[in-house]
Amino acid sequence: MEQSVPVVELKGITKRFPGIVANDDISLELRKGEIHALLGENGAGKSTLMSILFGLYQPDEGEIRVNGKQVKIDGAGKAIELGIGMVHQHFKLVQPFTVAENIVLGVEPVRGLSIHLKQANERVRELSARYGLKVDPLVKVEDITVGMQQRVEILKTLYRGAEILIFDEPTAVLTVQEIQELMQILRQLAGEGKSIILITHKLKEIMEVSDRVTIIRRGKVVGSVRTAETNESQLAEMMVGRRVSFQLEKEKREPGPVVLEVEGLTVAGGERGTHAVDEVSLTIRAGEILGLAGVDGNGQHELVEALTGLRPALSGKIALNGTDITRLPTRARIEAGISSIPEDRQKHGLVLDFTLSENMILGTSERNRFFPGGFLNEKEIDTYAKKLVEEFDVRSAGVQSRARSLSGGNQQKAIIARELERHPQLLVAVQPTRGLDIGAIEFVHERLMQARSEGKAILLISYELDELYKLSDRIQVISGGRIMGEVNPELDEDDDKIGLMMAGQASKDQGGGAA
Amino acid sequence: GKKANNEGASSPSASASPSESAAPSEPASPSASEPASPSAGGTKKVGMVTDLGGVHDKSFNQQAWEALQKLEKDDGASVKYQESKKDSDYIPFLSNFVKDGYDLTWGIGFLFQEAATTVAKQNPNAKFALIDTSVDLPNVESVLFKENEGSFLVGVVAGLTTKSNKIGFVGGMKLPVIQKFEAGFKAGVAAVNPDAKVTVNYVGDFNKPDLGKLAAATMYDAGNDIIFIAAGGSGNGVFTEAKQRFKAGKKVWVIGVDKDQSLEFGNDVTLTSMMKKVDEAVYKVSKEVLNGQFQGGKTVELGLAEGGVGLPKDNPNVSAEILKKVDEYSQKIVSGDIKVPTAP
Amino acid sequence: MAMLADLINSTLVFSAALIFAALGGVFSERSGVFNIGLEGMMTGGAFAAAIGTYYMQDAGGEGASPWIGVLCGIAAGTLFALLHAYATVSVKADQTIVGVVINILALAITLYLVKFMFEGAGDTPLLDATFAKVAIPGLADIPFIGQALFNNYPTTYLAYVLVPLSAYLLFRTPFGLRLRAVGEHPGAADTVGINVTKYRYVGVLISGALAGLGGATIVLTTTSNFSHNTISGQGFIAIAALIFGRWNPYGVFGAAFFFGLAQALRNFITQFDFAAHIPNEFLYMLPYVLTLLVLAGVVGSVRGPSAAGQPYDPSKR
Amino acid sequence: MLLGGFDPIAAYGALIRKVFGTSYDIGETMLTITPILFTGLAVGFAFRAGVFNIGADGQYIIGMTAATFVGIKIHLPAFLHAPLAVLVGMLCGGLWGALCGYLKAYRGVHEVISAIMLNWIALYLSTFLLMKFLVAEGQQKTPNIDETASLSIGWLSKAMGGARMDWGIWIGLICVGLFYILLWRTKQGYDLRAVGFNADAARAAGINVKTTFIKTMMISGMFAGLGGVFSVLGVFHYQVASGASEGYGFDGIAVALLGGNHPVGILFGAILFGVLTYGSAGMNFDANVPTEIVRIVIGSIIFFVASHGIITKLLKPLLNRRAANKRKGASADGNAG
Ligand SMILES: Nc1ncnc2c1ncn2[C@@H]1O[C@H](COP(=O)(O)OP(=O)(O)OP(=O)(O)O)[C@@H](O)[C@H]1O
Ligand SMILES: Nc1ncnc2c1ncn2[C@@H]1O[C@H](COP(=O)(O)OP(=O)(O)OP(=O)(O)O)[C@@H](O)[C@H]1O
Ligand SMILES: [Mg+2]
Ligand SMILES: [Mg+2]
Repeated sequence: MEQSVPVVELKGITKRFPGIVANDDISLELRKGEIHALLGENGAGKSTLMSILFGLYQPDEGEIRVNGKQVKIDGAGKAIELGIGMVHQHFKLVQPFTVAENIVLGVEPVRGLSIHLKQANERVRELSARYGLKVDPLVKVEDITVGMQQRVEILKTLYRGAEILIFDEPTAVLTVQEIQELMQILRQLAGEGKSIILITHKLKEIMEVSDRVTIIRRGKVVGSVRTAETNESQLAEMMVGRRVSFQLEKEKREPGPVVLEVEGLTVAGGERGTHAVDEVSLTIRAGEILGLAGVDGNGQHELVEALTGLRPALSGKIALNGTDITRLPTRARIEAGISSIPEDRQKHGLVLDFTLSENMILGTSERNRFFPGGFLNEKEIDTYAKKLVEEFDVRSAGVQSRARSLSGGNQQKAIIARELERHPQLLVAVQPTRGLDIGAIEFVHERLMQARSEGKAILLISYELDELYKLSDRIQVISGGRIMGEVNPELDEDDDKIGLMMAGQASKDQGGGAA
Repeated sequence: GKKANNEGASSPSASASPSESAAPSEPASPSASEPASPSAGGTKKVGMVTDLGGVHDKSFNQQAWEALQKLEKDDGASVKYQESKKDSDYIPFLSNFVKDGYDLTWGIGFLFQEAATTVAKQNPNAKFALIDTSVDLPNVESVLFKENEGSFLVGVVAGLTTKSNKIGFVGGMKLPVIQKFEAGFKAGVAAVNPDAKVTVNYVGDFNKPDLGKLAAATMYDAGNDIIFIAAGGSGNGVFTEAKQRFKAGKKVWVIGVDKDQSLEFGNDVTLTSMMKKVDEAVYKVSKEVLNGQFQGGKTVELGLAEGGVGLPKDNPNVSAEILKKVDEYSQKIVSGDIKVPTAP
Repeated sequence: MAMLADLINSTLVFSAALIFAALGGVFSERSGVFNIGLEGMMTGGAFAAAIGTYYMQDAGGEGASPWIGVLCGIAAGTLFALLHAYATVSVKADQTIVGVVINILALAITLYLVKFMFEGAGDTPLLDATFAKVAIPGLADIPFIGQALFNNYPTTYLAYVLVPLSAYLLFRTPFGLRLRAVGEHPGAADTVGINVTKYRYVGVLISGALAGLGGATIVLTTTSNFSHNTISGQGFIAIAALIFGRWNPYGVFGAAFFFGLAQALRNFITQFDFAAHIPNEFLYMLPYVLTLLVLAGVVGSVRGPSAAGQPYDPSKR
Repeated sequence: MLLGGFDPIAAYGALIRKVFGTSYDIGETMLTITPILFTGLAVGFAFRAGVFNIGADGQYIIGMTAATFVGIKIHLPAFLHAPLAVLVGMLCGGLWGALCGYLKAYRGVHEVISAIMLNWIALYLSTFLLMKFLVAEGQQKTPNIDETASLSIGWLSKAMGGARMDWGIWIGLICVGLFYILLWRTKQGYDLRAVGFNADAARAAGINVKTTFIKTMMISGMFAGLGGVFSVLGVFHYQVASGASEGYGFDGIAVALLGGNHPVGILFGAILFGVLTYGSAGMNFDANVPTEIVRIVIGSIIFFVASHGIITKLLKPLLNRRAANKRKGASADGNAG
């Protein structure tokens, strides 16, 4: 990569939020045609910095230059005008709108006074063909997978003719295939002369695709290096400030008796009359982690909801320790020993406006302990919460602070603490490390392995094969609501077989597109 | 929201007002700024408390207030009113006047019975008068009306005027007082035109002109050519519908209530009105108090004989013939030859 | 058959005001702002329509005066909406509270003004120059349909126009797309450069204008004057119609029509002798019970615009 | 006030005199506060579970009607009669609320619509029942309830210069405490708040969201019903068959929101509302200020309380600095994720 003019220069950017300096005198240069990675722990200030560049926040200090000219970006509109596009960490899509409507929103082609929908669809098709971003312009966003939504977000920026693209953790929710596709696309875009800032926690991706890396810790830049001149462990160390072990000790152990037995489970909810979960059978034994691989949107949600009692089974049977629980409500299943770490921690895992204490007893099976005689025992609850917080290193201003005020990683730790402390027979963990930084991931993985050692049965659902391989005793693949087969992570380390199983079905499914 | 209307509806047009509403902003009221003074030697003071309809209800509250204003002008009394906004206001408001040393306090409407009893017992030296309800205490005089008798007469007019032999009655709420109107009216129609059919529709609210209009539209569409209303504010809707039909070239009639409503709605559609002369009663009783002739403990009932109810003086839309019939029946009622029912 | 045509005809008179107000609600809530204040905005509109028409007819403008009244009504509704928008959008006050406040203020202010302007009277004088029914040449002669649909007040025809127009605006134009985006996901709209504040203001102002038009309609077709009880609950029924109609102009039309029909039906029934045997209160309940039954039985759960009710704060995640 | 051309000092003087002038007025002011305190609690309680109870009006009416029936039709010694009437009235109000909750939970009917419809239905149902079973021929109101069902406090009335005093306001105060305890000190309250904040998470935690809605609306309706109960048993001793409600349910919304849906806040909201309302009669009587002015004042106060943002906006720089200082050292690291 030859030295060229910086398209974006951030100089001395400082942004304070009440009680915290999110960005502290940050400077950064983005060159034309470059992929510039931004690395940092949860809460380091990456999103904040990008929000400033995209005009969503105003910096307290510092200046921004685009193409050599100093600019004031006082809104997203201005950023778009300057050719900046951003794919946000949390997608900014209007769920009930179609893909095309989302893409053209704000710059709609018109005929007379009306939106020229046909033209919009056409343009979306063109763009999508050109960059290999497969989407159907006519379906509603609420009906498509996360991977597809991501493509819509990218198309949105391209449609607006962005030359500078910001990707805030684009791969956190993607499958292996999707990530590969995305890397491909990033390279293509850079090749076309577009400049890209990429935020990701995955060092492998950085090494693979970026030209340069800037590392941020606690709001400050700790270094900026050429990717070619560094390696994963150096990056990790710069980011966390200490050595990180990537190795996880998975002790060999004989699985115990069967804990969960699912037989021919069928659950409603698929598109066009199909079943979201179709005749699924699986067993998990004590002390065993069963990994479930698959592209998002292939029945994982529905399967989990059926297991936890949030969605009724059409047919089939679920047994826990030999007892049929198919018709039991959620409450009873919790009592019977099912814990779960939900995929969306803010929506299903926590009551953000409750205190940390209150969240720690959410769904507890020991109601009589915390509510003797139906009345709340605040002391007992606080003591309990404090113990958990300490044990699981949940960082907050105290157990009386609102869950909302915690960082994502700490929110996740709180949920894990709560669910594990319940001493479940079965733990259903969905994407337990989604969006977490390496340090936090390490922690979660250790805890899961520890639960396994304690003889708990764990169903681990993840879109990240690395994680599955690392943790699972067995991996099964789900596609189109059916179990396609099983791989042994010890013997069978090749992605191809599993990829085929995930994709073999996916090619039939118009929505998946992971072929 | 829905309007407060826990009211007596002791008169057909007892339009109730919402708790948010209607209060006197009567900067013109001369008594207003005067300090409270015991009336021992000087000006006599007469007060009144309205029911929820408020002083501008185009009905008995307004009539009573007009009477007091006349009293002020003609007889130099000092007068003042207070508008109730909820049922629980009656007692404190009556008490306000007592405490302020008023010589007479009026309670206007059916629902003052309890309140007046309580306050009159608490203040045996104060004087009270009531419209539409009666309390048997030595310091209270009560005035009642025989609405059924007046309604009978307009029934006669309707029975003789109708061409389609279909007549409507629109009531506010199906309450005994309003049913007195209905009963008298039906009896009057039946007396002169047994073939005519009276359709009854209680709209369920004294405050909903839109319902009144809808009711009227339905009746007129079905061929009724005269509607007698006893529905308070909802009656406005009936008049509106009639006027619009008149403008569109269709002849329909409304019979008004309480006051001569042709004065307000014009002669195009107002056939006649069933008047209830609250104003005269209030003036007369108040005057007696000024003259020191208060008849506490008495209940007067005003019917045709006493001139308390009846048709307006001028009825340009009613033929002389019919008016003659009306007179005949009036005499029969006064003489007792005809007993007008009070319930349908 | 003629009876049925009459029934539909009356229904449309009754429903027109509801349609306007509920349509207003559609715009406001689609932009993400609850509007419990429809009742108050209707009150403001009714008051201004009465006053405007009154002074216009005084000034000799008989023919034009109801239209002036309509304009005044729209203006007054918009004015209250401006207050609503300022508080909810700019200051981010709680939308429900502000709506309740608008209801309290509108009634108190209008009554106060009426008393002030008419020497203490509780209501405005009766208007001579109100709308009259107009038969649409040609269409009105079609048997049944003519009487049912095309022999009505100008405001009813306006409703015929505004419903598809609103639907067009909302679902076919860039304006509508953006407005709905703001109501569903203001963050998404903001990041594509749409001014959330502006669109919410517009949504709320349109709702005020339409609610004001609704209030004006009641005065100019039904009551002929303004008093404290001119608007008594219609704003709330409009909210019900808005939800019942699923925030969709055609749905709103259907819901308002259904409600009007239930009201008309209950009057219609009184024409028959058997009605005398039904306790009156049951007839009064009919429209409400019918609505409830239909909702409970047929319609099922509804989902409004996702972001409705929440002030948009870009710095809040 | 000035704008209206009235002397504000005289007007407020009259207001204060009216409310605090005599023990009679203090008593009557308490009477004005009572019903809106109850409906305010009702609305606020439901809000906590994420339900907008616009139907307190109907629940009030049903509670009142039920209490009237027990008060008139059943004859019992006082120590049983009054409590029974209170209980039945409260339960019926609660059931009316629960019906709304049921329709929301199991039939998916938006609570705002069903509550508006149920308000009207309650009104007419009540009128029907009263007219059919209680009101005598030629009357519009019921006979008085039995003396044994009365909840007026005679000696207190005497002490308060004849003002109508009853148990309502005292039970209302107890309800303020109950509201707090129920919501923040019990298991049910915990569930209810969880549902109110995040129904999805509550469901995932095994809380039965549907029954929580119903229970919430039941309790909310009970509060509103109590308001109606005391208006009959404590104040009037009879009930009027009427065509419209008193509108206390709608004032309750304002009171609840004014009080931030917190019981103590609601109490203060109700007091403010009650004082202004009762006092407005004094302003009206003594200083000739139209009562509309008071409604405008009430509306404006709520407006400014709700829009504290206006003030915040003006003071923003100052506040920011203070907040920053306060939070310094706190290790809250935001809500990443
Ligand atoms: N541990 C719990 N976590 C969350 N919700 C619960 C829990 N236990 C019960 N619930 C819910 O609380 C509500 C009240 O249930 P109920 O009063 O029947 O509980 P309970 O039987 O008294 O509880 P316990 O068995 O702990 O005494 C129901 O919605 C129920 O689903
Ligand atoms: N609007 C806000 N108000 C208050 N604090 C904020 C706000 N936005 C961000 N912060 C805080 O600023 C810090 C930086 O947050 P930011 O989202 O930029 O981190 P990040 O590096 O993107 O983390 P992650 O990897 O978890 O996405 C965090 O402590 C966060 O809590
Ligand atoms: Mg981030
Ligand atoms: Mg973050």
